[in-house]
Formats: sequence, C-alpha cells, structure tokens
Amino acid sequence: MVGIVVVSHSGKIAEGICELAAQMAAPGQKLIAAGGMTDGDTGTDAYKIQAAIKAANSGDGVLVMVDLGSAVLSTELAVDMLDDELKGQVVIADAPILEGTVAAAVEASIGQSLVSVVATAEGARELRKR
Amino acid sequence: MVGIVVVSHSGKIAEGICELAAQMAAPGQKLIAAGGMTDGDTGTDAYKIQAAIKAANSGDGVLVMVDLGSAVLSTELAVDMLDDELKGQVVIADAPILEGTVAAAVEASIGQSLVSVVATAEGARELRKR
Amino acid sequence: MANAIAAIEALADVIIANKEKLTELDAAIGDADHGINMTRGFEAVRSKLAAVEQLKDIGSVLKLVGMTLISTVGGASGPLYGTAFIRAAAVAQGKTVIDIDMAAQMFEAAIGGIKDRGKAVRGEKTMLDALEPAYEAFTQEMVKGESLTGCLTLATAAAASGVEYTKTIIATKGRASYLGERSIGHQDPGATSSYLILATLTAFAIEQEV
Amino acid sequence: MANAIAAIEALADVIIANKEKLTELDAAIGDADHGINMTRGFEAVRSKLAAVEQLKDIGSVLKLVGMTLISTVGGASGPLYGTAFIRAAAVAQGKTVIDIDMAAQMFEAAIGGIKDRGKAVRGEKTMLDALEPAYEAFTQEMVKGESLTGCLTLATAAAASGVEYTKTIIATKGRASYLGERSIGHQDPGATSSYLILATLTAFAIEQEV
Ligand SMILES: Nc1ncnc2c1ncn2[C@@H]1O[C@H](COP(=O)(O)OP(=O)(O)O)[C@@H](O)[C@H]1O
Ligand SMILES: Nc1ncnc2c1ncn2[C@@H]1O[C@H](COP(=O)(O)OP(=O)(O)O)[C@@H](O)[C@H]1O
Ligand SMILES: [Mg+2]
Ligand SMILES: [Mg+2]
Ligand SMILES: [Mg+2]
Ligand SMILES: [Mg+2]
Repeated sequence: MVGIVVVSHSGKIAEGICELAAQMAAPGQKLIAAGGMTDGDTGTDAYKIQAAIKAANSGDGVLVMVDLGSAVLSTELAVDMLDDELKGQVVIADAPILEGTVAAAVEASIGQSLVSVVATAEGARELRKR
Repeated sequence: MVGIVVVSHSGKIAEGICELAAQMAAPGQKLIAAGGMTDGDTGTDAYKIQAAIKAANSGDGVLVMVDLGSAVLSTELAVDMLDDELKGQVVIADAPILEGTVAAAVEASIGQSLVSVVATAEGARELRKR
Repeated sequence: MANAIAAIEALADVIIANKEKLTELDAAIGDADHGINMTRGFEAVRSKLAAVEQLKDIGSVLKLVGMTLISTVGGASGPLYGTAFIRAAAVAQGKTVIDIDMAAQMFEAAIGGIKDRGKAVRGEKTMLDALEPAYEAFTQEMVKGESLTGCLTLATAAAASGVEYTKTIIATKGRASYLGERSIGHQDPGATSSYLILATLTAFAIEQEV
Repeated sequence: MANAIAAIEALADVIIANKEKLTELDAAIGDADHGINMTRGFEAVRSKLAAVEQLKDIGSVLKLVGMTLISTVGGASGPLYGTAFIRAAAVAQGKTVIDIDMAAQMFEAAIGGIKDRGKAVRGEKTMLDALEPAYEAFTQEMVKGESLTGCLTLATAAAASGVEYTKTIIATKGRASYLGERSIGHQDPGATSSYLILATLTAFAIEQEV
C-alpha cells in the first residue's frame, strides 16, 4: 500500500489533513503528518519529513503532499538524504494539499500503485467545489 | 478590506490555515476560521459559518474558502440564511482551500476588491509546487 | 402538536437504533459517519424538543427539527435533511393536522429542498434515489384515491426498491464519488436513512389510524 | 578548528543582532520570520557547537552547521543555507586551514547548493542576487592575484550592491512572489542575510590576518 506523508508549515494543518483523509481511507492506510518544527513553531524540518517518509514506506512507495514552496525545498532535501532505493519510490505531488491528500488516500487504500495515487492527487486540482 | 472565512470539517485545519495566511497578510486582515462542529467533532455547521461570515464582513465583502463538498452545502445554506444585502457580497471560491486562502489573504490585505480577491483564490489552482 | 412531536421521537428512535448500520454503509463508500451524524442530530432534536416551551403548530416542530439538524449533523446530510425539514415546515405553518394533500405538498417541498441544496438528480446514488420514487408512488396512489396510510405504505415500498437500486449505480455526488466505479455494489447510506425515515412515518401514521 | 568555530560564532552574533531587521524586511514581502528563523537556527548551531566533543576538520564544523540549520530554521532559508553549508563542508573535508583557492571552491559549492535546492537564478530577488555577484567579484580579484581578504572585501561590496539591486526587481521565487510587482521597492531579506554572512566572514578573515 502506498504511504502518504503530509508536509505543512503548521502541525495543526498536517495532523488535521491526515485525520480528515483517514476517515475516507481504509483502516491500514499510512498517513503520516510532518508539520511544523520540533519546537512546535511554524516551519518545515527536512529531518522530520525524512523520518515521516521512512515511516510511511511499506515497500510500495510514498506520496508526499506539501503546502507552500518552502515545504517543497525541505521535502526535496529530505528525499535527497534518503538511501537510493527509497529515493526512487518517493514522489512529491504537484497538487493542492488537502484536496489531493483526501483523494489520494482513497486511491492508496484500495491498493493502487504509486503512479496512480500520484495521478489521483494531481487530478484533485481539477475537482470542482461548486 | 475583504474578509476571509475558512470552512473546514476540521477545527484544526481551519485554524491552522488562518494562522498560516495571517503570517503573509497585513495585520488588520480578517481571517475567520469556521471549522468542525460546536462540540469539536468533525463536520461543518451552517450556523457557525453564518456567524463567521458576519464577523469577517466589514463592508467590502467576504470570500469563503471550503474544503470538501459537504462544506459547500453548509456554506450555501449559511449564505441563504444571511440578509439580502450581505448575501450579495459573499462568494464561495472554487479553489484549493490552503493555497487559495494564502494567496487571497495577501491580495485582500492590500485592499483589493472582492472580485479580484476571488480571482486570486481561484488562480491558486494553477500555482505549481515543483 | 403532541402527534408531530411523537412522530419525531419515533424517527429519533429508529435513527439511533440504526446508528451502526448507517455508519457501516458509510464506511464502505464514504467516511464512516452517517449513523454517527444522524444520531448526533436526532439526539440534539430530542433534547431541543424536551426543552422547548410550547410549539404552536406542526410548522414550528419541523422548523426546530430542521434547524437543529443543520447545526448538529455535521455531514452533507445535515444541510440536506435540515433544508428538507425547513421546507416541509413552511407548508405546515399554522397547521395542527396533516391531511393527504398537505402530506404530498410537504413531501414535495422536502425533496425540492434536498435538490436545491445538493444539486443532485436521481441516479447519482443519493437519498434522492429513495425519495423521488417514493414521492412518485405516493402521488400515483393519491390520484387513485388511496388513503394517506395507503399512499405512505406504497411510498415506503418504492423507497426500499430505490435503496436496492443504489447498489447498482455509480456515485457521482458526495464523498462516495471519490470511489467512482468502485462505489457499485454498495448501498447508499443516505438513501437508507431516507427509507428509514419514510418507513417510520408510515408506521406512525398507521398507528394513529387505529 | 578553533578558527572555524570562532567564525561561526561571529556569524551567530551578527545574525542574532540583526534578528529584528531581517524580520522587518520579511514582514514587507513575506511572512515576517526570516530573522526569527535565522536566529533560531544559529542559536541551535551555537548550542550544538558547545555540546559537541571534538570536530576533526573544517568540513565537520560546516556539516554540523548545515545539518543544524536544516532542522531548526524552518523557512525556505533553512534548506537553502543548510545545503550551502553542507556543500562547502564537502570541499573542506579533512582540511584545517582555508587558502584562497579552497575559499573560492567552497563559495562556488555553497552557491551551487542554493541553486540546486531553490532552482532560482539571479534576478529573482533572492539570496542569489547578493551571492552570485559576490562570487564573481571574488574570482575576478583572485585571478588578478588579490589576497583572500582582498577578494573577500570586494565580494562583500558586490553583495551590498546586490542587496540594493533587489529593491528594484520583482520577486519570482519564494513567498515574496505572491506580491508580484508589488514586491518592487523592497529589499530581499535573504539577500540581506547573505550579505551579512559574507561581511562577517570578511571581517573575521581580516582580523585573523592581523
Ligand atoms: N449533493 C447531494 N445531494 C443529495 N444527497 C447527497 C448529496 N451529497 C451527499 N448526499 C447524501 O448524503 C449521504 C452522506 O451523508 P453523511 O455521511 O452524513 O455526510 P458526509 O458525506 O458529509 O460524511 C450520502 O449517502 C448521500 O445519500
Ligand atoms: N527558491 C529560492 N532560491 C533562493 N532563495 C530563496 C528561494 N526561496 C526563498 N529564498 C530566499 O529565502 C528568503 C526567505 O527566507 P525565510 O523567510 O527564512 O523563509 P520563508 O520564506 O519560508 O518564510 C527570501 O528572502 C529569499 O532570499
Ligand atoms: Mg459520511
Ligand atoms: Mg462526514
Ligand atoms: Mg519568511
Ligand atoms: Mg516562513
């Protein structure tokens, strides 16, 4: 099952999104929040993200959802620090963080491949709200 | 100044997004969280949203950002319950909630019109993350 | 108003008794909360009804129900059922008894509320797939001269078929739409609660007749 | 390693002394935290350096700095400066003194790290608008046979002009890009901290020479 990591500058946001997506996903779905700094301040921490990616991985790859630009920088750094095998199995989605995570969690929890989970996350950009 | 309401099923998410956006906005910017139910459970509450819209309004209109489909239903109901004058000044954005709120907060806090704040929120759909 | 309140109490009983069932249905194609949502809503309705002084007509009872569901259900079903009850309340304003014509009008208004609010049509795997065939059955029998309870009984049967039908279709509205084709084979929780509401009101009306 | 550590201590002093200034610059075009971020980072660096046993070479000092900034700065500047220090550390691995050639290589590696990480180019209103002209000035003087401190002095002057230049351009990377044209007229906080770092290292090198 593809694991999902949610990277936000805010711990509350990352946790909240994981909780929301978990309600739509199958029970075993890995949804790991990597939000805020270790001291609780706003920001992103590449080591925290790296640990979350490792925790989310169960062999089928990891989708990482990010909020703002600097979360991408920290996530790319986190990915660079992974060992080569896992590195090739991690994708940072170019997708809205909340909408993409919810859609991707549904897809991942029914056992879809990383490619298809990423496509679903990125497809969430096109979901219409009204 | 256009006010902004953030409607999420999760209180944590709505608050976190308001905090994140406030960091990018001018100090006076109204960013009102309407997340979760009164008892703290997950969900949306049209009366809470209605109160948030009233609190966000200072005469220049209100942008409402929503997370998932059922938040739209509650928000539309909340708007229907407003008096006619305010009703015409409220727009629910068809935009990703986090990305749209951050972009819109910057725009609103420099005094742009409701039309332009809505366009900025909806334009956030096109922001690329990588 | 005693009757209207007793009918709502009966609804609350049935919804609460089906909390697990509705939640399980929602677990398969949604976020596993429909029974929890509806129970929270009807428990709140029950305490509101207990606390309120005097309700002067059926409209007031239904309005209180609708407003309470709106603020306590939390899911899509909150604004949908909330709007349905409030629209039905408008028809029942000033009324203290319900005849068959008024029942039909209330039913129509309620469905109209759900459609205005949710912008769904029949066939999208929602509560409308129980309610619309039920309403059609109701009016069909009504023009044939059936009694209120007769019409309700047939409406409930049609709702039950509608619930079965939801198993065969793809969800295109609400959370179940995330599943696309994979929603086929699963029964819609909202259609199920709509059926339960209708079945309960039917049973209540039959009891009143006796 | 005493020298390298002393240089880092000097950086920490200057960053902390400019906490408000950097934060104010970021308030105008970002999220008002660059000084806070950098201060949190360099305070952590300071305690790490105080706690660590023995650092065998300059590479180890710089690696520790980079890793600490990555985990404590929080903003975009964290991975950017973190990567810069770690890339410079790779050049300085096994080294206990820095000559002019090595300084140039470290400088180049650091900028390369920032570019790889941030995918920005000069003219986008970032730290690169201070660092790239500074590096050019450095190498230009180096080929003319200038001393390390001479090269650093001219590099710092170029960085200062680069900071001024950021006032005239539109931000197209980082948070300031949300402001588009309205970012014109404001000085980039990251370019400013880059200038401060360079100026401090220059002053430190001059002191060492005396
Ligand atoms: N737009 C809509 N129109 C009509 N009914 C809808 C709509 N969206 C959802 N529903 C109904 O609501 C039910 C789900 O209710 P519930 O689980 O309480 O809300 P949520 O999906 O927000 O968790 C669905 O089974 C469906 O019958
Ligand atoms: N992609 C990038 N490449 C180079 N520098 C960048 C980039 N993005 C941001 N910066 C620099 O980072 C500075 C902001 O740092 P900081 O405020 O600490 O982070 P954040 O913007 O995440 O709050 C900017 O002033 C700019 O110089
Ligand atoms: Mg549900
Ligand atoms: Mg729900
Ligand atoms: Mg900043
Ligand atoms: Mg920041």
